Amino acid sequence: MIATGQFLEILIGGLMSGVLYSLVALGFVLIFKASGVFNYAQGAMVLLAGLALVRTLDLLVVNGFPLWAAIVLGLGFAAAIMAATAWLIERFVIGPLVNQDGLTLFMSTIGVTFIIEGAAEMIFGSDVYPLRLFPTDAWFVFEELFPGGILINKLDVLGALIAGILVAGLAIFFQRTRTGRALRAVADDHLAAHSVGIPINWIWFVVWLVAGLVALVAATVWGTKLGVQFSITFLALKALPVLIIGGLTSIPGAIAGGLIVGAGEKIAEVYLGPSIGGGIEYWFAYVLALAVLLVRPQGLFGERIIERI
Amino acid sequence: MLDHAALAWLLPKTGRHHHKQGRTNAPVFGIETDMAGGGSFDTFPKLLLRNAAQFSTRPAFRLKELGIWQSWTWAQVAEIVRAYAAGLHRLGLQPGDTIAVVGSNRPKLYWTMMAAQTLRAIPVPVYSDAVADELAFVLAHAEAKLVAAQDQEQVDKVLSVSDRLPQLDKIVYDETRGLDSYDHCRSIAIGKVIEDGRAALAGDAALSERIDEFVRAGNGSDIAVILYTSGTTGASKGVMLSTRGCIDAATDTTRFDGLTYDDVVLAYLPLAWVGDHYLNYVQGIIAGFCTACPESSDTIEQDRHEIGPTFYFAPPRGFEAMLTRLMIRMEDAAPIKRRTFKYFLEVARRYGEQVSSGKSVPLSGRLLYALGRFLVYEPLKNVLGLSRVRVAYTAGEAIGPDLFAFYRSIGLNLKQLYGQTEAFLYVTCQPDSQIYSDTVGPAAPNVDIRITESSEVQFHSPGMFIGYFKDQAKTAEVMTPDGYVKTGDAGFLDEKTGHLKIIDRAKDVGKLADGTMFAPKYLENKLKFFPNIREAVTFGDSKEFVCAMLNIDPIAVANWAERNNVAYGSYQELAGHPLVYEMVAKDVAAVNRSLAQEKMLAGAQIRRFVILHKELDADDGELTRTQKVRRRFIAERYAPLLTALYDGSYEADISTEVTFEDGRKGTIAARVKIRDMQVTNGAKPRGKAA
Amino acid sequence: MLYREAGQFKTTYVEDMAIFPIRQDRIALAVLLGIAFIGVPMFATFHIWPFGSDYLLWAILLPFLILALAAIGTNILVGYCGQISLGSGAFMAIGAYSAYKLATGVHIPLGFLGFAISIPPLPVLASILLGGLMAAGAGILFGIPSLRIKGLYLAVATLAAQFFFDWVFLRIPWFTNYAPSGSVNAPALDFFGLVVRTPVERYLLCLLFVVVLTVLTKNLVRSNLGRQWMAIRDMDIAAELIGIRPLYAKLTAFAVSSFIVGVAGALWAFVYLGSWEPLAFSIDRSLELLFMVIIGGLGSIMGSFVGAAFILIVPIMLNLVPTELGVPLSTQTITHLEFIIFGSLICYLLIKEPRGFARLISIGKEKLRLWPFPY
Amino acid sequence: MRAPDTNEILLHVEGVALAFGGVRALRDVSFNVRKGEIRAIIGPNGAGKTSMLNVVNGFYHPDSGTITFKGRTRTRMQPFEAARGGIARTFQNVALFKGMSALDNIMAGRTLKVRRGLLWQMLRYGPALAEELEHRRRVEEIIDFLEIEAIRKVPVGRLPYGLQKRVELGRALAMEPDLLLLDEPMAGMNLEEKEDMSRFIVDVNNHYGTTIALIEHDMAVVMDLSDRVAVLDHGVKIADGTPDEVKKSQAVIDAYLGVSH
Repeated sequence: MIATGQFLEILIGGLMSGVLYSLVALGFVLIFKASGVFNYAQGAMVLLAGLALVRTLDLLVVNGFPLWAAIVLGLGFAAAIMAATAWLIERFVIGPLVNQDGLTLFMSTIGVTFIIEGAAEMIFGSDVYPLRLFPTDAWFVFEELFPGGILINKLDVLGALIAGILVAGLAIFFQRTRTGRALRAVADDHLAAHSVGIPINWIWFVVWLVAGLVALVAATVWGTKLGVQFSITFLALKALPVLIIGGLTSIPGAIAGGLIVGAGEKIAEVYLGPSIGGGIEYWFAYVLALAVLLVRPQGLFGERIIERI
Repeated sequence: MLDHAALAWLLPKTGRHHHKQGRTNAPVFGIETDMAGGGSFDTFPKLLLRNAAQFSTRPAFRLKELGIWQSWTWAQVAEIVRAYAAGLHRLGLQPGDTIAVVGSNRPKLYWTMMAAQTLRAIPVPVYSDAVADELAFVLAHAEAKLVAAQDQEQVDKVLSVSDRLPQLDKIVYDETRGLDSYDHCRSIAIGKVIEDGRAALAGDAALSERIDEFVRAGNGSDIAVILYTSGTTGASKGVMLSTRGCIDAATDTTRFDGLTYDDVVLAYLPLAWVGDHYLNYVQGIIAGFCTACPESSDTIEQDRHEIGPTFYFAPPRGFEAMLTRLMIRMEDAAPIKRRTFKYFLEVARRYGEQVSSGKSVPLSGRLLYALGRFLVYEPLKNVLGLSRVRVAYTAGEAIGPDLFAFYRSIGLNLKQLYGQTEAFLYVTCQPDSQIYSDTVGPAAPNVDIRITESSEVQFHSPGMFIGYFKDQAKTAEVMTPDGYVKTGDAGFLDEKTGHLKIIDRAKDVGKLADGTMFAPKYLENKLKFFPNIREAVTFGDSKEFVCAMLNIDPIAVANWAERNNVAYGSYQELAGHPLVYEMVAKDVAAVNRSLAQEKMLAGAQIRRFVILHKELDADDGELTRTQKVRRRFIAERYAPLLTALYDGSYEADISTEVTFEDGRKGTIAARVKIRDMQVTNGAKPRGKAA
Repeated sequence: MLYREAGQFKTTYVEDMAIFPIRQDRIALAVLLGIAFIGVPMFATFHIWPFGSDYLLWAILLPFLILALAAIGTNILVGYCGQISLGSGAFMAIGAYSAYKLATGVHIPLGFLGFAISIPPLPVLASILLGGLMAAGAGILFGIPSLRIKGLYLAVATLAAQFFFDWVFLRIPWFTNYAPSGSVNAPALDFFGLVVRTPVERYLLCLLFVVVLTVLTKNLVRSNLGRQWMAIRDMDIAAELIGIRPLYAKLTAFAVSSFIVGVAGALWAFVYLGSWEPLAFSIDRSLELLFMVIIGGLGSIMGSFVGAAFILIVPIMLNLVPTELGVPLSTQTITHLEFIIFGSLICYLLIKEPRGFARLISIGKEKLRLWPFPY
Repeated sequence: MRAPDTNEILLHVEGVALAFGGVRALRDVSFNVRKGEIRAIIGPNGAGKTSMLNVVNGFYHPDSGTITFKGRTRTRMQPFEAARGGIARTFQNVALFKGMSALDNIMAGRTLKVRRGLLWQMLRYGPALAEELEHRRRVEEIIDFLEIEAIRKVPVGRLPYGLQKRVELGRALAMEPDLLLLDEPMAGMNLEEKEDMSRFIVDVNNHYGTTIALIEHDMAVVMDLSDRVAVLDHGVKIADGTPDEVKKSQAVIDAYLGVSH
């Protein structure tokens, strides 16, 4: 009985943090679907968004703004920053590289990563900045079932909620809005999008913007969890294996992948960790992804790639 | 000038008369080079053996093939030639037989001549671009028993006329490609002939002895080669040259230019032309230098750049084409580069000649020139592949003064000479110290020149021919009783310099109705000195005034059109373009101005001209194989235009038959415009005279 | 304009296929090697400017040589075979730690089998080379996915290698001989009796490795195998249809690349660092190498050197120049500036000149050869 | 040394069918290629010609049917296996290695002939060097044969289309194949280039005795080139025989000449 309880607790905890991976992964998928760019910079964007937000908050609060106003302004400012970033990237990197092969684009996003990280830290500083947007305490449930009950972080739950809302929002955006539909068109075929009469550059700007906003959301949750700091980029990097597992082109895939990774690495950590020296989380996701690649290159939800000559 | 571009060579001022026997050995660069008059080396086979012994490991031939310069040493060549000779002997080649050689410059073809001479047979090189009929004529007239052809194209050409060649027995060929399926008792790969010969020699001492016997028996009075001249008039004649004449002439010239086994030439001139035979074949054997053969006609520039010849010849049009391309390339260079380039060419124009001829130049001039040498001249010569050239010659026609000056100014030792096949090259040439663009220099030592009252040039020289093959009559026409040769050129000795100035073919020099002297070629050359004018044909003999038919230079004019965005669809359209007429009219005017300066010719200025709708072409018989205009032929062919030129009309319709590369025939019709020109009287010319 | 090639012709394929077919280049190379092998050591031993202190050797030349070597390795995989790798750091680590283990003696207790594998300490040279081989093995292992997956996916596979091995060397004490601090010390650099101690000696040692391996690599990339790699990179389908086996081509690329990177790792640890921690081979190192290759020139040996030099020199300049100008920057600012500069440069080059500085250099050379003509 | 036109069958394709999703590219196609002949497969665009080639050299695996090459029957294999079996191939839209020179592209075609392994090549000494030189010489012969000396060292990316096609042919020849598949060798060429290319194709057949199967949509060029012609239309073979027979065939005239020119 105790074992089960502990297991459930770990599982839920894992799933919840998995949601966070999914959040970042979403950003990847959006960009990849729309522009075929495998965006290494997503993590850096989370960092940038987080820093922008937390630093403005601090500044405003210090200057005696009411918290709610500070939050609204802070979010607004951060959003603006992400918009600017999106525009710059589209204008100066992705735009000029249109029709280049995936590898080149990928490497260019590594370049972008460095620029963003460097700039972000130079402007906003490079320490650890605690962010307190959400409660970080926890509930204890099923106490009558399991002695001591199961611990669930409110933050995780919130994170899950936010993720849910985000996905729903994106779904609506893709289904209902003109740009959204255009994005889907582009994802299928660039020329098609042109023929529909939508400026490709605008599309890409929007994509990067949305990705940026997703990054902002992720930043709020993560910032609260571990404070805004450079190491966030590494966590964000885990979105890569998450994607591989879920499939590069599928939003559900991103979610599922995130959950699998989150739960998997927690469980592995607890049950395997002790025997092989712990810290498994550090690589578990990647090795899992590697395994998936060998079995099912297109990922669990990705569609098959057919080659022609 | 003569029906062939001709070369002249200078003998040391101490030159003896070439008929004298038993001349003393004069070592040149440590090599025994006395092989004249009855000396031990009075034939090419003997010289080849000497080279095999003296320069055994030195390169004799190179050929760019399969991506690298395949090379053969003199020892190897001697062995191959011997085997080849044996092979030909087995194919029935006898002393006195003739063997035709058709193709571009390939070692195997040069070796064919060597092998033939080993057997005391006579090689007869033929122009590889000759059309079947021309080829048939020469092969028939020369009674060629064998033909050595370069490739399938040539073999097919020979086969196509073989029914007209009763004496023709077999064809040997160099490149086997496409010939696999041919009847091999009629045509054999040279490679195979050599192998067979080698095998036979190995197995048959008697044969080996026979070959030696041939070599021993050979002597200076043997006919070395028969060179057919593609005459501007009538059928071509076979010029017979004696071994002794060839060797004497070439010995002196190699000595004069200090050519040694260290030298390298790029053999790209037509095999059948006296120039190639003299420069590359005969001099090569005598000096023992290396003859390099290009990979193909369209890689010559690249190959020249790689090989870096030390001795170079090109006809004026060759140097001109080089300069044109060079200038066009420069047009696309960055502005700074262009300015640097132009500036230093100016510097060169000012100081170049003096610096290279060691005259006194202001220090600033020397410094500038040195700088220019580093920045422009040397790189330029490097890209052109002329860096290592010690002596360069040009001949065949008058060369444009600017052109001539340009190459000399960047430090290329370019000289002019004048001669003809019948002289086995040289009649006159320019000593280093006295170089002018408009003379061909004084009579070469050992050469006597005289000018008849009809102003024809006649000469007597060491290498002069022994007669036309099977044509006593013609020989008699050209040979004077006292043993001089009529050049058929009109010329005069310049008062100031005493150098020979060639005006034109004697028979072409005519008189206008009013009796003023009319020298068409002289005018045509002046016209052709302008980059825009490719060819010019002038008329006027016993007419009231002079008219010209012109060809624009496609490259230069097309480039001009591009830069001034003049739109055109075809050569014909470009040629007819009003702006082009404007441009050309300016050039003609300049010619008139310069003519006005010369008292003899001032009356013969150009009154009217027309730009032809098609390029004059050897395949249409309008030019000779050496790219000289056939004035009479053109006059008939373009009769309508000629009449129009003189009846004062401003347009004329003309339709001409043309031959395409692949031999198909077609006709081009066009309406061409005629343009009037102003005539300058003796007044001071404005601007520079050509 | 400095080139005077007229008259330099090739009479054999060996000449024609030489690494430096142009005489002027050969001369330049000879001079360079002369300086590297004789000039530098002499100056350094007698402390002649700019070798007044050992700074130049320690802080620039030594890391330059080793990282250039690593960059060459990376370039084989990324530049020649077109297989992106974010795991070069890991393979350096493998080289370093394997060499370390081999040099200090391997003991694998197999209690459950009732016995243990023990290898006595090996000589340093052997350790370094075997370290390279270990890396090659790991390379092949992590290269296998490349048979089924293309570029981007592969990046993740190599990332997996990176993070996995980071962890391995951090968390499995066996590799660090149970050193409490997790940091290990290199054995004495004893090569058949002569021990390498001073900076100059270390420099010469690395130079020797670099020169030898560079020549071997160059030979490889201009031989059939090199052409197979490039064929796979340029158009894998066509490559297969002319009989190139993707398995062989890709895995050899992984093996050779990892071997060189591994050797570089061992040198980095033994010769340059002396004592080190897993951090020395983190993902940052991998990205650094990737940058060297992109900036220097994909598919160019020379580029690898240029790239390494550039990546090393920028931070030093960032440190030096402002200080000279009297406005010294904080180390943090410098790091951030580096990030921005490298990042921007990568993007710029990918857009403007995907083949990096090496291409720019060769263009410049062409111009010199054709001077004064544009073409 | 043209290979004698024996009736020996080199390649036999039996009842091959191939479909992509719903699209049926090939329906029960059968034909054979005799040793030493020049065999043409023609048909309007989208007739399934390229699919046919892809099946033959193992790039596509047919849904049904068999391929017998040099007596070995099989249904599926890997492209490089086909190559090793002696099948070379060029592409409709040139598939050269853009980053390499013309020379290196053709040298790459020698891969299957290379004997010395990694270590030897690394040393590039003795036997390895000797082998490399030998391959270079062979390749140079091909370069000479195709008259591309002038562009030997030019990166293929910079070459005009016509020359790229020639280099690609060279790369295929370097494999010394038994069967040479040419996918629209004349596509996108001007008249002169087409004439050159036909000449080369015939010369290859004569000089190396290589069996050639080429596909073209432009009927005119193949007629005087090939010994036998098969006609595909919408994945079905509608005619097969000598050029003259095919020209006469009503089916062809309707299906083919009707649609193009």
